[in-house]
Amino acid sequence: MTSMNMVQALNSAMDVMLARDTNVLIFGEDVGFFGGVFRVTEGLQQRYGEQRVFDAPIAESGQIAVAIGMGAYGLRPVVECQFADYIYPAFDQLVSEAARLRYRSAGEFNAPITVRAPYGGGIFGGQTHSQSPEGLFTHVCGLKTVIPSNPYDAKGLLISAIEDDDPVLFFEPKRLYAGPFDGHYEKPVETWAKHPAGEVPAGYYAIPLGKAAVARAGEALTILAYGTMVHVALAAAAETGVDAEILDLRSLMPMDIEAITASVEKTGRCLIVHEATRTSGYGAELSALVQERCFYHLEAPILRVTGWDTPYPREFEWEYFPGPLRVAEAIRKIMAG
Amino acid sequence: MTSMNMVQALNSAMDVMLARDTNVLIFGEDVGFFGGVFRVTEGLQQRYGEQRVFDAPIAESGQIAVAIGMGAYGLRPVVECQFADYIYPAFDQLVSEAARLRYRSAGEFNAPITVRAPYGGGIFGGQTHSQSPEGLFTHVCGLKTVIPSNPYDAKGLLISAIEDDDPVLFFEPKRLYAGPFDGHYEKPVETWAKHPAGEVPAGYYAIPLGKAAVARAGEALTILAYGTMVHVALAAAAETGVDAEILDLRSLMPMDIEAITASVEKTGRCLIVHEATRTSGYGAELSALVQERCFYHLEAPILRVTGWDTPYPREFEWEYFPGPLRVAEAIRKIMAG
Amino acid sequence: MKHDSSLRLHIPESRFRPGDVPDFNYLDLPKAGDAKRPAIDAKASQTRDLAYGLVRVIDDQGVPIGPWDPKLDPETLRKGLRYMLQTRVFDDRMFKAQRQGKTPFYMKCTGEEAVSVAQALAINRDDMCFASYRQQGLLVARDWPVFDLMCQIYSNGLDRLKGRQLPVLYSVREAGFFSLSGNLGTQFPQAVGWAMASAYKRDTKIAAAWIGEGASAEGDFHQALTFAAVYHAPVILNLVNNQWAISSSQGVAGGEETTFASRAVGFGFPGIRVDGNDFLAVYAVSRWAAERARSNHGPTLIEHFTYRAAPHSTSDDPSRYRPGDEYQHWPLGDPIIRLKAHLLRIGEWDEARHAALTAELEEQVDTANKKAQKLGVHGGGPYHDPSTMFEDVYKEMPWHLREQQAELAHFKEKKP
Amino acid sequence: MKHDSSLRLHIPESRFRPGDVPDFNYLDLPKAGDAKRPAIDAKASQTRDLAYGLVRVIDDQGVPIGPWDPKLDPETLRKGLRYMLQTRVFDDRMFKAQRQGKTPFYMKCTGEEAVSVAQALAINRDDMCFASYRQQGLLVARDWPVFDLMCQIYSNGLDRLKGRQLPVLYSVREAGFFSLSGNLGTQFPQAVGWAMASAYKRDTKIAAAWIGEGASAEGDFHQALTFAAVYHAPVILNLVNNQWAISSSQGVAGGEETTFASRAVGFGFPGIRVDGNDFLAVYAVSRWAAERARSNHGPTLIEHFTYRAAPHSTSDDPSRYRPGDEYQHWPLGDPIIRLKAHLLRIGEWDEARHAALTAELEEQVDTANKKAQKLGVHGGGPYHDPSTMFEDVYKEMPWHLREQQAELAHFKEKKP
Ligand SMILES: Cc1ncc(C[n+]2csc(CCOP(=O)(O)OP(=O)(O)O)c2C)c(N)n1
Ligand SMILES: Cc1ncc(C[n+]2csc(CCOP(=O)(O)OP(=O)(O)O)c2C)c(N)n1
Ligand SMILES: [Mg+2]
Ligand SMILES: [Mg+2]
Repeated sequence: MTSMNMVQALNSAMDVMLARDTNVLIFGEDVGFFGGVFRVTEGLQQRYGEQRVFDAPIAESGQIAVAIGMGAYGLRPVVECQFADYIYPAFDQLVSEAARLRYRSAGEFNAPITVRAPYGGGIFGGQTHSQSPEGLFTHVCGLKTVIPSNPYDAKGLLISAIEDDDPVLFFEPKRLYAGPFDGHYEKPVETWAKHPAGEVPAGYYAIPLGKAAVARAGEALTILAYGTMVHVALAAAAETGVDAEILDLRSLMPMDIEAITASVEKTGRCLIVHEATRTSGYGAELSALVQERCFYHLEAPILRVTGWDTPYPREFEWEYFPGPLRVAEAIRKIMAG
Repeated sequence: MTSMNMVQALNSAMDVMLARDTNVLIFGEDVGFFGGVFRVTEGLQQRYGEQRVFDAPIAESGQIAVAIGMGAYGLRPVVECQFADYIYPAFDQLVSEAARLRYRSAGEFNAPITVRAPYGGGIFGGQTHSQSPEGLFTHVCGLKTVIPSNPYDAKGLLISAIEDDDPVLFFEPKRLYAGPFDGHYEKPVETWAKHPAGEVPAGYYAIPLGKAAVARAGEALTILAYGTMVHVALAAAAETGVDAEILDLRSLMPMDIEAITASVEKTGRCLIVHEATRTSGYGAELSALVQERCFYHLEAPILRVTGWDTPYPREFEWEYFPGPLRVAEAIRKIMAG
Repeated sequence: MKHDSSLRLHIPESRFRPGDVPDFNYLDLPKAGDAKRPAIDAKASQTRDLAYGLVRVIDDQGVPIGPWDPKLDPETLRKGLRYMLQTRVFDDRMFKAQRQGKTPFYMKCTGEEAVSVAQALAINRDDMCFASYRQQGLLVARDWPVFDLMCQIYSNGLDRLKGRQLPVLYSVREAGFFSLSGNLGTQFPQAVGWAMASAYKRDTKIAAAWIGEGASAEGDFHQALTFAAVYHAPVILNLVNNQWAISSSQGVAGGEETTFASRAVGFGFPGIRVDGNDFLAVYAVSRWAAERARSNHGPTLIEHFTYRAAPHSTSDDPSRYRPGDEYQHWPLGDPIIRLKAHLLRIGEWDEARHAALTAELEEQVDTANKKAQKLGVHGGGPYHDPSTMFEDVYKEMPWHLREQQAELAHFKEKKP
Repeated sequence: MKHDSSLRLHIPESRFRPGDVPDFNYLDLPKAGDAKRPAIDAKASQTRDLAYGLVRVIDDQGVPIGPWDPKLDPETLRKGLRYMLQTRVFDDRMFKAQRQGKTPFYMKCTGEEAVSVAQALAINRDDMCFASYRQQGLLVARDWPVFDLMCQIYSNGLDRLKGRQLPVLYSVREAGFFSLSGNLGTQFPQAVGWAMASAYKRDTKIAAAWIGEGASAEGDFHQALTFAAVYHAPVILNLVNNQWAISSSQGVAGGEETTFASRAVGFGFPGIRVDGNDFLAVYAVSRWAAERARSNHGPTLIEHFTYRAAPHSTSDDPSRYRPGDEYQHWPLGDPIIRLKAHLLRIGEWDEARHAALTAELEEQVDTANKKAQKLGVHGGGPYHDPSTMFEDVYKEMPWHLREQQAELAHFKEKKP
């Protein structure tokens, strides 16, 4: 076990996979010599050579298309999309191609590709460096969507994503790269060093996709969260003193429905939090599912705390970000409901 | 008043707007000399000249980008996307550009563009001629999404869309072009000729965006639907004999929340139907909103009847399509709940 | 009033519309044998002329001429003829089947058979093809049974794609034929990725991709050229300029301004314009590009200058947008007739053999067709079980699809 | 073991990385005055050489030479010098402000000032500019107050963009400066649309767009060239090849294979490669393209061959990926120094005036900066009211945004 922050854990996952499987290769903007603008691929080109870790033209659509072709040949490409905000040029290749290749060819071809992209706010990046587009991809059948909330999970999930034979979107909460940020931006920055999930094995391990984790066990209400919002939810629960059960979904698609319904059936109350805009976000699906399946257990309306339905306004980052204050208020409201 | 099918009504809307406003122009694949593969722009180039109605290169992204530039100049371009399935190459220009231009420029520039696209199944088009991608766009703040269910609305809503100063996605249920299809594919095809909404004024009229219509008034449960599914819902309600209130949403974004909550508060029951895939579809947002706002009025779980979470399988179109049988069963289930 | 110096918007228009008499004299076609043939390791800058000329080998008398003559043995020539003819017979039969309601949709490649068949013979069978919907000739030339294709077209119980895809959107991994998409252009950069993977693995296989001149306006085309140029991908990029994209003339894709082959000039790799209806020329240019790619000299873009003789698809009626007899005026003729003329000319073919071959192929296609129809046709079945529609969305079916599959089963039982 | 004839994947690499001694001798630069200047209505095919050469006007002695000499009067030259210098002074001040924590982000255009300033002077003020983030020189040259730009950079109460945008992503409609996106490349085809609209309206205004060589790999670049070619759009398409895209050399965008200017050759319109650090050359080529566009001869692609002397942005540390002194070896020098040398040479400038100008601009920028900072800076305010973040999503605020706005107000009240 070594102490790693999330950047190091992700780097380690790729290191492990490059070493294990020569079919794994990595490309994307600035990932080669430089090691990526967030340093996630640092040292990998130096270690594995430029045939296996290299810079790509600034053409997200081309990157995904090329990855699909490589996947059809038999490789397992890992593509870094510099920011999740820049994934839209590749939307057609992801949605019309990667997602449907297995289906339309009745299993003759598949797209075993992984697309890594830093997402979310918290670094004053404004509307083009802060987005959380995961909800869109969960609407597209054939894609998997994974979001870790800590270094340990990040490594284990990324290894599973790379090994997965279906296309996986792997969104990395960039605000968690350095430490377990809980939304209290006014407090000094914490690092992963003291966090238990900052202890990461050096070698290979995999965390299966589709399984939620219990970030906090509790009886009073269920909070469904992922990525950065897991830590915000933990802070909010602590501040309210409510005995919340917090599920870290980790894998949005496939979703761990059993963990979700079991928890809500137990608590009778449910809060959903995400940083993405509210309308038609992933939280809507969670809400609909919980309502459909746990209707007769619900003692209060399911609420959602999310980013506002506006682009991410740069200077008003903290007025936009669904922080502990808003989550806590929702917890209280549900408990009073 | 003239009797028009939906193709003619849409054609008439563009005809009216081309005549009223020289800033209106139309382009897209095959829309010029040929008049469009669904004939929706038939005769318009002949009437208004090739400067105002013309063919575009097969490059959906370029078409939207060019429309945005034209809009910044002061024009009101109307772009035909040949099938909604082919809108993804333009996703970045729609999501990162059209949707956010007004916001990021604090109102200096806007994108008064209309994108028309036939959507939905029912013509044995398979996975690339049948999709219903509307849900994706409702997650993107800054975009409006409109779907008519009959010729009268189609014309009035398209005129509003063209006059609107924000970007509007206008999805046309292609299976309704010729007649009010209710999902009974085994029955002879009906035309719009005998339908009251097939009576369409020849001249200008506008139907405001953001207002739902009552397709059927009732007391027993509320069905939220749009496009083709309005007619399927009507058929299913008739077959069950349940006194359903059917709202034809018409405008998905902005949404007519008042009409929705008023109806559900009255009936205490709610069914949501759409043809799009289920997970993270627009129905999820509707369900979440109704649950949040009408929780204490609900007497049974809100249910969704939707397309399955698979690509549209061509030969199994009718096993995929959420027809009256499935809607009727859901109605019964909710009434028993 | 706007004065003279104001701007004007140029709208490209087809030269001929219904009612016009087509006249292709403006084309100014180079003669057979005129084009130079550079070495396969020539620098791209030494190949620029080829982007603006037209490689032609068979002259008007059926005689091959010039440095591009691939000097094929008669056996190969007859093979080419056979495959092209077989493709056409197959197309005609399937078109008829659509008119008979046995399938909802079909797309012919009439007049463009050389584009796929000649290249199929010029590359290796394990080279990977990323085609568009108009290269059925590749499958025919790789001896893939038309019976199998028919089963897909009829969506019957032997349809390898389980009724999921639009007819003609084949996928035949065994024949090195990548799954067809339906979305135009997407296959072009995918082919580059496949070729990059082959190079990464120090393999010897190359990739070949096809795109229509209309679809070349998509961003995917640019991505393909960019990645191919940057990584020297071993790929043949074929652009089929058949003059039409449904109702839009090639001018709407930029063909009024320069050749499509010259797009490659802007990326620093060879672009070659070839008479797409000249079997020998397509073969020779394909071979050149294949050898170039296989010896690590990178990609080539080939513009196949041809004409879409058939309607766009069975849903299309070209008489609404082009003169009914436009193809009759097309100066580059018919690839089958031209190859046949060449074979006749060199004494390796005769009318009797041609008639016999035609009859044989018709019979063969008919037999396959009857067999396929017996196994089920569109709208009538029998098909695969509809419950298979939930398979292959993911490798393993997640819970929500299992639930939906069960729900469908429930409704199937309820149905009258 | 793989034998010799196996494929290999080519990975482009920067020639020089930290520790290397940069040597740009391989560039083989044409001399000033060498390039021919075709008439503005020349056929594209007559302009092809320009895509492979390099238009240069000022020679090593500061003397303008050859047919591209725009013969500018000293007044205009001094204006150009002033605007370039002002841009640099402004950049340096803002870079410092970022280091001081007054703004989270800034991007300089050091070494590339001619690319924007010379073209701004060569086109009309009401021509519309679709820039990237590195053309602040356009606003300076259009006399837009740097004070206003600073307010955006500091997100203070006078920020026209209400704190919404990343610093430097300006929008200044009044100065014909289109809203900057942040997403690379998107503006390129938008500019073509604007130009098409101008032509549709029989107006006389043209559009100009800028893109980096790195971003030219995006599909948007292809769309821009396609639509511009097809509709003869009156637009100047500028590609700024400053050798770097963050840490990736221009080779990763395809620059190893051919020039970027030659991309236009593949579309049948002129592509011109110009010494981007030569004010006179950039002016002359811009003027040629502008006149060509305005007289209905369509688009031009200009490749500005230059060097990104500054870090990519304040978040970047170039010493990690290129030799620290690479710019010192760049053979095309500094646009300000070169224009100054020319002015000195023709006796229209002297060191004293230069020093005075520098002092004046520094003073001016400092004064504006103090004024702007007083109105609020990043992280400190005062700003616009946060509730304004709900405005302008739509023209009219829909109910759900009104509700969310109210919710924010509620929390603002609650906050300690
Ligand atoms: C992305 C996308 N946009 C539009 C279409 C609709 N469409 C199908 S074929 C076609 C014309 C294609 O023309 P071309 O590329 O020249 O190929 P050809 O049919 O001539 O072989 C169009 C517009 C599509 N299939 N995909
Ligand atoms: C669509 C998109 N992809 C990636 C990025 C991240 N990014 C910002 S600037 C940049 C490099 C751009 O290089 P170039 O186009 O050469 O312009 P330069 O910075 O040299 O002026 C990258 C990759 C982005 N902003 N947008
Ligand atoms: Mg074509
Ligand atoms: Mg650059």
